[in-house]
Amino acid sequence: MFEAIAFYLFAALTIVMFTITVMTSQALYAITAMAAGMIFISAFFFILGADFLGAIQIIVYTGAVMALYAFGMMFFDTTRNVIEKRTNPKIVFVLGILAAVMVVAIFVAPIVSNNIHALYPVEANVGNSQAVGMVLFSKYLVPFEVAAVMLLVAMIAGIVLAGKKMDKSLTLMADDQIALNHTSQESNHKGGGH
Amino acid sequence: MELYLYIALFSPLVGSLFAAIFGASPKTSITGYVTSALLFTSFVSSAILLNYVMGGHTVHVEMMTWMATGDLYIPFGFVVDQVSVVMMMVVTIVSTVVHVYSIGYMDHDKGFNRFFSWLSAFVFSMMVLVMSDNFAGLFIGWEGVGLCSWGLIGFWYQKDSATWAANEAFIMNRIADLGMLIGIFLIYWNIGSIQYDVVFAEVGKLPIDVITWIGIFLFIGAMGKSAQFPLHTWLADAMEGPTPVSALIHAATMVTAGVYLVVRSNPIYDLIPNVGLFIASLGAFVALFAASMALVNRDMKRIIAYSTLSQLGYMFVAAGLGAYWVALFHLMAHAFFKALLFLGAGNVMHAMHDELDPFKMGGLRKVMKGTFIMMTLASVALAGIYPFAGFFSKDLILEVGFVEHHYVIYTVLLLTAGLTAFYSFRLVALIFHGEDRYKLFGIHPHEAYKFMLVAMSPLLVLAIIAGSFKMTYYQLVTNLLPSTQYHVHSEATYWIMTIGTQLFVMLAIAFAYKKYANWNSVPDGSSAMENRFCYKLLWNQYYIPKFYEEVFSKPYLELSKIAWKQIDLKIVDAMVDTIANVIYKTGENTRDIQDGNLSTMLRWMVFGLVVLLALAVAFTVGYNAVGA
Amino acid sequence: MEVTLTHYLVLSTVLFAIGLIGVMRRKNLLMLFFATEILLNATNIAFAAISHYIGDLSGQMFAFFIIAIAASEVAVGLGLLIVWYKRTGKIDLDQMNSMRG
Amino acid sequence: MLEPINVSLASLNIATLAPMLIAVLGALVILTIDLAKGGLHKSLYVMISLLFLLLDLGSLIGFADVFLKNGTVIGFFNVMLMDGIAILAQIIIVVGSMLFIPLALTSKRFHEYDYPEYFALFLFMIAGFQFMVASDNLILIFVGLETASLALYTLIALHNRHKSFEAAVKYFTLGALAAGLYAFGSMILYAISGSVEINQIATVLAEDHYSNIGYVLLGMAFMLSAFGFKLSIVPFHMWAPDVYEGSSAALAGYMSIVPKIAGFVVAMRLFEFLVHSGVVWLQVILYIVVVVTMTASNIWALVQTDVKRMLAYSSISHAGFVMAAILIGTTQANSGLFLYWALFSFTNLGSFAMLWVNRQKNLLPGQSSDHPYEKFSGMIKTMPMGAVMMALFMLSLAGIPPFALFWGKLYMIGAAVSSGYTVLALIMALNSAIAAYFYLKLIVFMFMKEPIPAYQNSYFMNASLSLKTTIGLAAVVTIFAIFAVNPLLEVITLFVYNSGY
Amino acid sequence: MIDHILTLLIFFPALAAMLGFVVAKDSMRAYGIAVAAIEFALSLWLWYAYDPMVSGMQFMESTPIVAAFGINYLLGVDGISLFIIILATFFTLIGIASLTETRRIKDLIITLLFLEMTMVGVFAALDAIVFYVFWELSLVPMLYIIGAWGGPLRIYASIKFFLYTFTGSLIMLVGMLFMAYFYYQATGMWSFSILEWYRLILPENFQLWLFAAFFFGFAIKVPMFPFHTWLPYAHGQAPTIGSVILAAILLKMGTYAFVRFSLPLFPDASVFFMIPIAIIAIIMIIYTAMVAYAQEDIKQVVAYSSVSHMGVIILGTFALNVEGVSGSVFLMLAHGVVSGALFLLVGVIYDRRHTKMMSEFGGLASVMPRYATIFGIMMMASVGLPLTINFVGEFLSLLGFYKQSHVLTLTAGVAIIVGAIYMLTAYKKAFFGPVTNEENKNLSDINKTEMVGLIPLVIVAIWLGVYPKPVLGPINNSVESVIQLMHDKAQSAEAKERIPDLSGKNGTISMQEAH
Repeated sequence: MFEAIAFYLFAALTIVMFTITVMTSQALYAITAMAAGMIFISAFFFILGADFLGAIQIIVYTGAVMALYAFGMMFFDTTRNVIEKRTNPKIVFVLGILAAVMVVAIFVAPIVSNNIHALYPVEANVGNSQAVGMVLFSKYLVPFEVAAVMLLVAMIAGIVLAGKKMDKSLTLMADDQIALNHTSQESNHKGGGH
Repeated sequence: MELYLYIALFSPLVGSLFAAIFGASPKTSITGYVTSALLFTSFVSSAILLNYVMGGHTVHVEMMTWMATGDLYIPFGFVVDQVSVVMMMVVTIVSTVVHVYSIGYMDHDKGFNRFFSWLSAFVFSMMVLVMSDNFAGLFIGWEGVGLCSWGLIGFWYQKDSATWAANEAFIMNRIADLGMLIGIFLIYWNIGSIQYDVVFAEVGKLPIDVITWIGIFLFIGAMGKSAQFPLHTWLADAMEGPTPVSALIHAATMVTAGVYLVVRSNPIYDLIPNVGLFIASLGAFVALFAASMALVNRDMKRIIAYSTLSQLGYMFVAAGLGAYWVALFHLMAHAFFKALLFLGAGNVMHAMHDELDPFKMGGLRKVMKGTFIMMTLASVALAGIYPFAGFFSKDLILEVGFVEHHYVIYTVLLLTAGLTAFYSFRLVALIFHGEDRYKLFGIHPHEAYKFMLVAMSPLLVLAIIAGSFKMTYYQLVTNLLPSTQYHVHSEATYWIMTIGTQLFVMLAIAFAYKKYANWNSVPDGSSAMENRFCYKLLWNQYYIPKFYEEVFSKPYLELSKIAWKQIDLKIVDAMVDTIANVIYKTGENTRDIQDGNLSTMLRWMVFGLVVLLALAVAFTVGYNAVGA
Repeated sequence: MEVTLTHYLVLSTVLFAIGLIGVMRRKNLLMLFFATEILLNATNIAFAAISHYIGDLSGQMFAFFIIAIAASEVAVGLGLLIVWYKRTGKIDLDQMNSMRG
Repeated sequence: MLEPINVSLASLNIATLAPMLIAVLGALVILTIDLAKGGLHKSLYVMISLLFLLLDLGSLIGFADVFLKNGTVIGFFNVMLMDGIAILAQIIIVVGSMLFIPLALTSKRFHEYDYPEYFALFLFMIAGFQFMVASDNLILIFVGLETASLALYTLIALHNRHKSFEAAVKYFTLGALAAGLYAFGSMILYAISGSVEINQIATVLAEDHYSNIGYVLLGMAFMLSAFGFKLSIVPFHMWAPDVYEGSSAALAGYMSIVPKIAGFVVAMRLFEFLVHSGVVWLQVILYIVVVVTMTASNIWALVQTDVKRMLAYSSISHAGFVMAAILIGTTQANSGLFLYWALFSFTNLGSFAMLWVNRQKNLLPGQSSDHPYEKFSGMIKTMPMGAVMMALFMLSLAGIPPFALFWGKLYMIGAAVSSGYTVLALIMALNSAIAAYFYLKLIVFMFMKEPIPAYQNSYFMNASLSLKTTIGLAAVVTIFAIFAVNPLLEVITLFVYNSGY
Repeated sequence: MIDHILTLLIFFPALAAMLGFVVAKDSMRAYGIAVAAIEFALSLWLWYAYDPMVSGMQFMESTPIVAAFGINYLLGVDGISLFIIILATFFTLIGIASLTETRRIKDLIITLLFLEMTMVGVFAALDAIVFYVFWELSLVPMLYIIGAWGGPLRIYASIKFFLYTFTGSLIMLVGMLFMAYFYYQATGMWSFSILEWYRLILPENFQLWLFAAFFFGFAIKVPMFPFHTWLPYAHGQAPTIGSVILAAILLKMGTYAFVRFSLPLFPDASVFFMIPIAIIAIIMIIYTAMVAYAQEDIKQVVAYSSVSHMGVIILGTFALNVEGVSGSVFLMLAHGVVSGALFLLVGVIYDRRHTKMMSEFGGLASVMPRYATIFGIMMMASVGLPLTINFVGEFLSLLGFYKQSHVLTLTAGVAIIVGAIYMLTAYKKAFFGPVTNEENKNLSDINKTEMVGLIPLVIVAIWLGVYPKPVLGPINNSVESVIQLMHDKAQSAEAKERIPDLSGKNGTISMQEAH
């Protein structure tokens, strides 16, 4: 019963929050609503016994990701009213709702299967984080490491893209310009050194 | 003897090639001499062969293979037998004469060498035609003479009418040639060979309808070459060519090839008397039809051409009625006097500076005595007055008609004989008698070169005496042809008929003289007679050329233009281009889907997803329905 | 009134659809990125739910990795946006129209 | 309590990680070198990348050997899957990368090559692709895919001009959506099978006799959308032309080859068992998708005015053509896919490299894209060798025998015919005819029109020895592909067959 | 060397073309002539070494290319292909020797040599894929020749030519793959060898489909109505040399392929489609002859006449008996010689006047008598006068088909009439009449270079018209074996009846040889 109430409550909240995120023209509302929605989602994780995931959700999403977005918002100066030109708004809703309806149409049928074998069963006596840890560092060690590489890639990408070096494009400069640029940089460098 | 055969056959070719070497250069008399000499050689060889054949032998050689594939085997085979040797003699005599004559006639022509090349080539083709021992060889000659005829009719190619006539002749002949080809195909697929000897031996075993078809198709070929109705119009137009050409090709030799074909194929036609009757009827019709047109024509050469046509009709009557040897005999006799007539006309033309209207001549006998005599005698022969050649051959045909109980044909032919006499002497009278109307046009006529007249003389002699060879000839050719004798049973009837005919003809001559011998003006189309319907009908050749023009030529051109501009370009080609354009236009019109806007792209992606989902749901329902 | 897996799946679907609408609707790139986050989060709920209902940890692992991926995407995406913004001063996607056809 | 897990090191088959680790190591080495001493010339990094790729290739060949002896190698708790198609795909990926990386050695300077990070990201990306193909675990596939994609977005943007940013942002955004779709699709599959491993999913589904067919189709719809994006299937293709146009020709060529083969392999793993199980829906969908993709993109390519954009659409079309292999699903078809792609990579390498050497730095007034057709006008008169080369590649793309791609087409159409897909075979054939038009259009410009003087300076502006060598290599392979087909085909068939496809 | 003469024949020109890049521009023509002459000599040697009494394939070569898929480099010639190969080398030689083009002659000659490779390759190939390779490859040089040296609409024309033929051949390719698949099903082995395919007896309904697939490829190439519209453009825009090669050789690929593929592979389908195809052929003959008659451009007349003549070839091919098929193969050669010559001749006047409109000419016979003569001879050959090369082919083709249908042959026979009409009319317009156009008054007659090209053609046209046996004999032998094969393979009663059985006739054939 408690579970049901919690589910419906959080479901309603999440839906409302995300709807606000999607529909509002105030960037600040949007980001706030999204952050709230993220937290509510973590509630689901806790309800479902995925404590570790819930924690991660709060830390990574509501923490790191939201912080990044907030930074982005300030950088792009979109804290105020965002003016967006709407083209064919109906299509958007029709497509979105159609997609939902059709997926739901399938989902209302219960899954009939006798052959689902839990590969890594959830054991009642083991804490969620512990179980996750076991799996993560055995079976999912490789994806985990690859995810590390991925984060490295993202980091490099972020640094490189946002770096100052991008401000001048060698691609668009003629050879002599590049040479000129290069020497002036060199001299600047030397000058700075002195 | 084979050697003589080859000499007879190939010396004209050698002459032609020799002349062709100088073809594009200005006149070199040597070409005339060489070709004439070579033709004379050919004539001599033919004579030797004739002598040999008279001894009851035939010469048959197979030079080499021409086509051999599958079961088909066609050699270059030549046969000199009783029929072909007669034709060879006719051809070589007339052509030798014409060659010599042409040296004078073409004296001042720029295309002198070219002329002799063509002329000798023609003789070669004609020799191939008559000497071949199979239908394919015959067809080679058949088309070869057609080609040479084209080249010679259109000899003065600067003249539009000449080239037009050349093309007309060629194309009309081609129509007929198709019939002949089909005939050959029929023979081959039914008999398995197209050698004369095999075909004639086997043809009797075929079902009668097949033979009938063979006969019809071969005759269609003959109709074209011999200018039988309805393919006759080209012959009159062919008079655009130099006159010696008309003499040789369009009177003596080529046009008789059709008759030769029917004569040669007598074993086939013997089996199908119905077709024979048709041939005879058509022949009779053409005889009258052509003669009627000759009555009013004002073109000297065309008159003679119509007379040729008319005489060809006679020959077909004979051939159609099974009197092959008679047909061949008339062919021979006709060749001599008609060639003579044409060459005479050539002299007149020369004298008159290519004026062809006899109404503009008159009184020429004073300046052109030789020609006058020759032409008159030739006309007499043509009219069939005893004892000239025409009498023997033509009267025989009348007799054939009578004996075979085809009285309608007989009557028609008789009538035609009268008409023939009339228009022949109308011509003679207008040209040689009466006032010197040519003076009105400031022309100073002169007689032709002596040697030309000399050259013509053999023909004159033959035109006079050819009839006396009748029995020798009969003996000779009936070795090969059915030897039916055509005698009217009752002596009295025979005499009445013969004398009656002679009288009738003479009456016609007299009438012609009376009417035209003292002609003194040039008609200008205003006289009452000229405005009569009959006259106009005849004058316009029964409106047949016009009919062809309106019904075939023009619509064909129009249709061709439609086929090109409307169908080919606007439908067939446009269809292809339309397919390409539709594809391209589709691209042009839909490329805006990619409008470069990210939102659009995202929407399309979601759209794709929705479509897939919709299909998924639909199929799920379907699966469940099937499962249930 | 038991909460079944279906409830979670439907919830997830609804959220996903909201995300899709956002993705299609937004012109401001930053806000558009928000919507992509919603997509991934919606999926995460379902993963966790399935994992719970069939008693298997793989779903949670998947959700875990999705979170990692989402985080990386944000980094790269913001990097790209920054460059773009530096050049054009805008992050409205209607301004991106130099290529088409 | 949780039992401690005992894992023998041997059963992990750590070696299965070797190829990817080499690539990652290479990337790290590059980063380290840059840390130690900055400002080194790009040629150094190119060579280092090449060296590591060579090592990578060596290890793959080693695996190929192992595969032929012992069959599929599984490592790391069934996460790593080194079967025949994984090895083949990786070889194509690595070889393709090796062919494209020397294109960095242009005579002109371009922004991205001033970054050592560019090469590091390049190697990371390769590792990502390798992970993607060498696993049937949806998680690892996803992670590998994202690693590669994120790196690729960056590489595009590093070209550093307006269009490349636009391209990168578009690609990224659409990629994010595709990622969401992938995740959702995986979720549905997981829901019905309780597993995230394709083998396992297939087994469970078969045991259930596809009783949850609705879920299966739903999952596949999402998966198809996600991979449709990766493989640029209409209507998920819309990023492709813009991204190709926006990125450098070298990278565009690369994108037309390597990411797609990775996508194809995953698509093969994911869809083929369903095709074999007689899921009509998928057969119908794939049929439609193949036909529409081939045809529509060809039609759009017809109307392009820029050669690179045309080649983008042409790549889409080729991808659609090859998708047919997944629909057909026979060993012959799947072998045909690899054969086609191997040959396609050389031809496309050549054509994009030709664009690359003719790249100007600054557009002329009135020129709206890098490589308009007019640019190549009359090239036979000014650059005969270049024109002949380009024509060669175009002919090969058009499928004119005996050039490389003809053999691929031949084998693919042959596979279609052998499986009873006659109409499909005809459509494939006719599409080649439509496609011939736009390839010919370039030939027409090069051979039959007069040169436009303004463009004269841009020919071979970028050429350097290594670029020319690359083009020459591509040309040689394109011409003499006829001799390579048989050995390739034998090896490919062996690998594909032994992998159970 | 004789064992590999076909390889040599195919690749020698290509190799020479590669080396040609090095040759200096002004020496290029000499080089081209030398290469083409050597190639021609090689092909004559091939003829010399060819055993005319053997009806099967000779000089076979076989090397696996894609063994896994049954593709072999399989070459061989029989009587059917031998002479077309010689024709191809002959025309390349003549084309280069009489070349009057001055623009970028080096490129042109190199292209021509490549083209020669593909032409020889098509006719020597016995493996369907090898055949297809050369078949398609031949489009490329032709595309270039038309597109680069052609008239104002050259690009449209060249692309149309390329795409049209390409589309058709792709459908054919699908057919080939099907065929190979059938072979695979029947034997468990992949093979594209035509000779192997000959051994397959296919069910009739498959035959029909496959026949249709091959038909598209061949019909567009021939080109058959209604797929012929690319041809007038191609000819109209192509430079002289392009038209010559296109008409003389490239079109023959289609008809040759009918004989090589369609007939022996699908005897029942051939019989089934015989009448429809004959009707198409008749439409080609008459309809295109009419279109030719309406033309104002003399080159278009010749172009459409080509289509018309190809109709006769098709008709002969589908006569399905030795006479007809031999005739059609012979007519391929004949048409090659004649239409090639006619295009050369049109080129002569085009070089002088830079127009092809007949209204611009008139009276050329008096200004250029030698030209008019040669043109006349070739025209008469085209019209199918006996003792010229065309007649033999046309006669045999029509004769052969007469066995199958009287009425259709009669209709098709109209060819000899309508052919005469358009040809003579065109000739009259261009050559006869007075010289009206001032520009025509001082035209020079044919020069030596042009003679070099034309005289051999005249000689061949007459020689083979008078004495076709050296060519017809080998053709006949090979055709007989094809027909026998068809008869043996035929399943339906109608096909058995339509296709003659020659097995009992070998004796008579040799008897005829003895004549």
